[in-house]
Amino acid sequence: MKQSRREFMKTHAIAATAAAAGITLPGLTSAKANADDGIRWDKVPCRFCGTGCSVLVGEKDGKVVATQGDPDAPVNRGLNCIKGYFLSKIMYGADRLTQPLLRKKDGKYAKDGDFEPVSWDEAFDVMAEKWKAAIKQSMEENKGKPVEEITSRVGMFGSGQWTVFEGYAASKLYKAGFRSNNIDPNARHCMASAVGAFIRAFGADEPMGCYDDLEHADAFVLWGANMAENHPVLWSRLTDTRLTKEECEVHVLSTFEHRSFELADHGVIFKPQTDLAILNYIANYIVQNDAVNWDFVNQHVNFTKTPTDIGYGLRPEHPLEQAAKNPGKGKLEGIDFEAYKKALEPYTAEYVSELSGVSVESLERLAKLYADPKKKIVSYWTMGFNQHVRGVWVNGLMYNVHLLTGKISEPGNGPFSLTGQPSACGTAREVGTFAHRLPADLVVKKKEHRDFCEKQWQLPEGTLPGKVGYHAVLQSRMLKDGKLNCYWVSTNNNMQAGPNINEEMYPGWRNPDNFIVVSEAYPTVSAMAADLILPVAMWAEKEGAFGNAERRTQFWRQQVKAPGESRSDLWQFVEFSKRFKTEEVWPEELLAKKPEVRGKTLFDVLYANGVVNKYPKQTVTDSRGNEYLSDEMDHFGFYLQKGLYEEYRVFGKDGPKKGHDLAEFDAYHKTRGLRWPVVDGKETLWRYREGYDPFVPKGAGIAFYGRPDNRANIIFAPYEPPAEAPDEDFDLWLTTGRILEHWHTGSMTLRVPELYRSAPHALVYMHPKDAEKRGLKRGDEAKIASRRGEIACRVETKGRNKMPEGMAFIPFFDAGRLVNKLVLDATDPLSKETDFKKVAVKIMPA
Amino acid sequence: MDKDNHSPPRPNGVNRGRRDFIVSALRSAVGVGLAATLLAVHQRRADALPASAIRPPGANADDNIFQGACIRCGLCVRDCPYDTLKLAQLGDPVATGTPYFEARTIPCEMCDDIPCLKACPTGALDPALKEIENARMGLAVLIDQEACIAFQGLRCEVCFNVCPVRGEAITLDMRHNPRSGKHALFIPVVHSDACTGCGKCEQACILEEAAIKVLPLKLAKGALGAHYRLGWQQKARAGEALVTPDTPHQYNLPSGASYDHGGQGLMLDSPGDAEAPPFSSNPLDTLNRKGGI
Amino acid sequence: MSDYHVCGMLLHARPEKTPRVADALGELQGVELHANEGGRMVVTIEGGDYDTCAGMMTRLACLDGVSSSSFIYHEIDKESVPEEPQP
Amino acid sequence: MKPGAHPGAEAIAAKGWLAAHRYLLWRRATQLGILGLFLLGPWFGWWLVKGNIASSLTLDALPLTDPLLIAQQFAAGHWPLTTALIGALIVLLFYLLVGGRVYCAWVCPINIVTDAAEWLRRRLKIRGQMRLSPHIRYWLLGAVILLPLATGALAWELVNPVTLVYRGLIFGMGVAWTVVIGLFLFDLLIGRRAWCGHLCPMGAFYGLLGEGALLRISATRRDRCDDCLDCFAVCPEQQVIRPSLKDADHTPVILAGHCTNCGRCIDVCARDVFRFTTRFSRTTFPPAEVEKPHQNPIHQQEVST
Repeated sequence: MKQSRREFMKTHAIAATAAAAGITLPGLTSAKANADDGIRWDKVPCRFCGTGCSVLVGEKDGKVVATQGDPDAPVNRGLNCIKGYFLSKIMYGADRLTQPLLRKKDGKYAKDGDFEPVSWDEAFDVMAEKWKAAIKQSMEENKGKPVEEITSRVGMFGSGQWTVFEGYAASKLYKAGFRSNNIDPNARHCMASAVGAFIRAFGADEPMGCYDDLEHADAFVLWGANMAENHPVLWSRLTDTRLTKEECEVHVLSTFEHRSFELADHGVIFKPQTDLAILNYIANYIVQNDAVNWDFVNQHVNFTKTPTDIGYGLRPEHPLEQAAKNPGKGKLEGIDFEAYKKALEPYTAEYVSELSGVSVESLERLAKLYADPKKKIVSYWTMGFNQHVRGVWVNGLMYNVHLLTGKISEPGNGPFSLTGQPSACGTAREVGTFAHRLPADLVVKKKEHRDFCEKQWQLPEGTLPGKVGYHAVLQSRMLKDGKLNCYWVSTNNNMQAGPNINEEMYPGWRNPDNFIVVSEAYPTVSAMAADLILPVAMWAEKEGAFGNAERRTQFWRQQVKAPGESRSDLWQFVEFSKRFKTEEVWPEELLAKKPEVRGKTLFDVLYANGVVNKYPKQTVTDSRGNEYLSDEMDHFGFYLQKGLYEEYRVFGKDGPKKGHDLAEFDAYHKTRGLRWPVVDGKETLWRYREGYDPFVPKGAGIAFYGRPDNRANIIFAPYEPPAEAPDEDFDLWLTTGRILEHWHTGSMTLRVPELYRSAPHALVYMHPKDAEKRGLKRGDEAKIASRRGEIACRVETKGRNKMPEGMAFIPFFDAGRLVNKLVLDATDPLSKETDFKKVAVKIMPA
Repeated sequence: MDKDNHSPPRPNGVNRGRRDFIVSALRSAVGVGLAATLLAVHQRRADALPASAIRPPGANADDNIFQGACIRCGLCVRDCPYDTLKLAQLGDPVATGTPYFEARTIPCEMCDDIPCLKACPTGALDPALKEIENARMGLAVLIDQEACIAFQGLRCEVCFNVCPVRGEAITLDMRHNPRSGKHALFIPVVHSDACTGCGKCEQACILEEAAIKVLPLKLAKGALGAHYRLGWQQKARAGEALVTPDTPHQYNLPSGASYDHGGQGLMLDSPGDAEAPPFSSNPLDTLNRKGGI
Repeated sequence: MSDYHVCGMLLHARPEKTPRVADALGELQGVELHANEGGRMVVTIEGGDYDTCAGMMTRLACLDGVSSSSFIYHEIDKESVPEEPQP
Repeated sequence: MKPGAHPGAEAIAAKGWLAAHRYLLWRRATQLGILGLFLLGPWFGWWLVKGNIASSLTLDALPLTDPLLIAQQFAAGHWPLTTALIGALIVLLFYLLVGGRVYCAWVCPINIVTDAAEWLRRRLKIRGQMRLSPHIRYWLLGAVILLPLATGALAWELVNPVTLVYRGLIFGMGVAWTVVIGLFLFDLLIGRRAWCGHLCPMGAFYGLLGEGALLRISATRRDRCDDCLDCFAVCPEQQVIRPSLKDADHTPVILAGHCTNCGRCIDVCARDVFRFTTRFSRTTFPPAEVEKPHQNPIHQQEVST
């Protein structure tokens, strides 16, 4: 190929000069050898967790033949975990979908028909027909309603594994195109509580620290985060600091003992839900022992409290919801320090110890650690805090502890909300693909935000609906009730990963008057429950961008072509928009405001709007002259990804919420990612801290500029019981989660033979005594039942997770053992994030 | 001898005298002797169990003794719930008919009640073995440290995760990763005092060729000469020094230097005693402090 | 369509000055330092045509700290090649 | 036996095909029945019987073990568990009762192979006869018992065709088929009844066991023998027939341990000379009057002496 010949020329030049200088260049020969085997290497962020390791993907003859850890990537420096090791195999599962499949009976679409391959045109025809009918009905229902009231019958369930471009294009298609806010990402199941707490405390989403905290902290405290298995490379860095730094301590708190306890100097097992009480105790200890960092608190903090008894986000007619005094209320109310101190008083060591089952010594040791001003502490948490019926509260209580002691936004000192998915931050949160958000921390409820967005997107005033759309769990309910009729699921497997499959989700999807479309690469449980399956391009088969947990946005180029007729999700959204004329989706009064859009398609209005199609066709190359594919550019005739990104970037730079600046498109192809806000090409490591954050004025020291008064909120919240707890007939706690060997629902990792062999099936991890009491022993087949369903899997009493008596754990990667049939769809009423960690079950021999 | 066969006249009329009897007896004896020695040689070869074949739990470590005790009935194969065990067929490198398993294909699942051992009628699988954790079918050895990706710093630990005796038979030795400078290595380390040789790690190893393999004990284990003991282990086991410890040492030291006999040795800038936290551990002192907040 | 020129240069600098020279090389467009042993530095220059290479050679020669520079290797790739974006 | 006719042809004519094959069919039924019992588990999942003829467990209660193997174990210095000992005792008593070599005729799978070889040998009229002494099996039995002393292991079980084939049928044959074909050809070409009659140590062992067996075949109506020699033709241990059939002052009961009680002589004897009885039976039927005419002159003269 042309570029490798150039490579030879250059190596010849080096070799000749080195020979003349009498220098031997060992590196030279290997570089030459490298070029010889004809593999083209390019950097791509890993497809899996939120850590965001960078890998080099080796392409040869149109196929990804190998990968390697990117030695120059600061996050992982050439390392990967076991899933990353197999990235080259995930696109080549035997049963890869390569053609659109529609349920049909004698040639026509039928809800109960069997899947038959169809062309893309036929697929989009059927979809367009269904979407137009639903939108027509919505427009009639919205007649005369103000823009803050309008609803829609079309919806989409997106993903924190979308690329930035896909999230942005989908958000535009729905919010602007279909005027529907019923688009929500599966990041609702993973980060919504964290988002809620960030906005309430700091007025801006995303953590203020970064991964460098791992190398600077004196102590690490893990709350409901099994980093050893779910953020493997970060755990490797944390372990290294613990091994090489004097008096570095690791504290791990969880409802069961998992692999992160191996490194814990102080392991704490507490009863589910009592993390609220423990955090209040620590705050109480800090306040009682005058360890409050007064000059920090006086300058940078307000004290507030949140309404209590707010229910569990269930259906309004549910008894728990009826019993709640302020269901879903979250309006903060300012209080003074004394009121805050008084509210904390009940949380004494004895009370919390009795409630949580944690010894007083353990509680005191933890509180002393946080209170010690000399100890730099980083607190890490993931789903233990977020998937929690009081997730926003518990995230807030964590911030209270760090704000009281001023331990925030400093190297090695501060709270760090870990993200589960590779681009929950980069796509779902920053691009705002939530039912209540717009890009760069804007929200649909605020007119000022909608106006800015409409100006950016060149839309008539009043296009964007002001009413918050259906969130994940509400989407399932609305499908079941028939209020949501067209549903497009992309880049997630919610039928296996979402809660309460039997009572809410499955009936919703199979409701005859709904039309379910799933964009999927493999025949997953969600694909099986759909009406139309669209084959997708995976990971390195499309150009993309992810944003990891430390605000690092990483871009990658398309390495190989997708198999058969698979297309990227981005191509599907933009191509589908061509099927809609503005008259079919926008009411007359909207068209009147901007007559020139009449007769145009949504494609013209949303994507060929002069900004998104600004960048003409070009060859995508790297610094070594290698050339790359770009299927979307070939198809649409302009550099779609660059156009979308550059339009989106303006929100961060000039939007109402400052501090979200991103670098220009090409910068990300030349770096292993940049941590925003990126101002004049410089990354920000610690936000809100003078010197590190360009938006903090000189002399301020710290400024939480997300809040109008630059002050963060300490928010008091009490302990409240979980939605469901064990009783006589369902006498065990069940919690769910992930293991190291598999990603989420295993649709990719289970198709790698070696990973399948290392962990083929989900097991129920339980205490040997609990097993014995129920006539079970290790290896027996057990039946696990909750009020909503039952599954069967083998018992494991000596496994990686040592469960306390009274609690069991089942991972959710096994399509044959859908543990989410058991899970109640109770959510945090503020963030609407499901609590997957607290289910009451009974276990008996199968 | 067949007593009532006093050489009646044979159909072909030959009259066998005593001489003939001795000659034919001798010929039989020589023939059988030759066959027996051949068989003994064959048995010698069969005693050398190939490394990849592992005996069921309770089998004697010396395969020759096991082959004397096992009557090749297959009852253990029948009672194994996981189809792990199989009987060696003629031509297999294992003594014909004796039960064995190959870890890489189907390992032993370490059943708590050891059904295969209970089924053995002759006690070839020693009934004295009560706890499956005490079985010593073999010893897992992480042979190829170059191929094993955990040694390169990747987070694998699949062998650690699947081990039924994890934390004792196999632990993770966490070390600084000098190449990356800020990551740790999670090195799987097998401990022969707990590893039962069940082979689940070998089966689960994600490499094309398993880097960790179960080997027969005599292949895998070295032996420390009885004449030498590891001092620190003996002290730990005894709980106190075997020989009375020194009286505290005194040193001439310049100001600011101190000497830790058992630990760091010379410490030049001897740190003051760790600063106490700025508050007393008794909350009342703080609360009743004069001058308010 | 521009051609592709690659030239190999050997620079000599005093050992204690080599870091400063290396930094200076880093700033220049299309110049790469490949080896540095005892003040002898192997440098390549990539450019689109003669005069950019020649211009760069003279600049290297008169870099502060460079005592002598010698021009070792030059190859041109005439074939029409799409515009190579500047690194 | 009339030239060209097959042994038993007269019997078939006299008493019908079925009666002329009664014990043969019973034997095959038993052999295949026992094998079938073992195969119920692996093929249909009905675990009535587990293991194989070396040692088995029936209905999780009744252990049966091959005593020769237990003997080898003692020699190997291994003291088996009581389960194996009880099993061996049961088998021992059984064969002491019904005759040791009943194992060869009614249980052992190789018997089917060697019978087939013998049958084909007769059909093809192969005469080759290697000079094999029938006593080799006793030497071999001695070796089989003593080898474990020398090698410490059940060396004979490495190659023992009986257990090898049986285990193969149940647990997987592998290359064991070669042994079956080898034995078949050995018996067909090398000599008549070469393996079972001369070499098989298990035969020797069960033969010794059968010396005092209760169940015996007796030539009770030897008076009616018309010297057709069919019984000689089919009998695997020909030497046992002559004394009981022809030697007047020898009891009609075949007491030789080598007799496998296979009952083939009963089948093929058109004159119904032989019958199963016990070793103590002295009954001889009075000549002539009971019998129908069809007198044979030689026979007539013989009986009267």
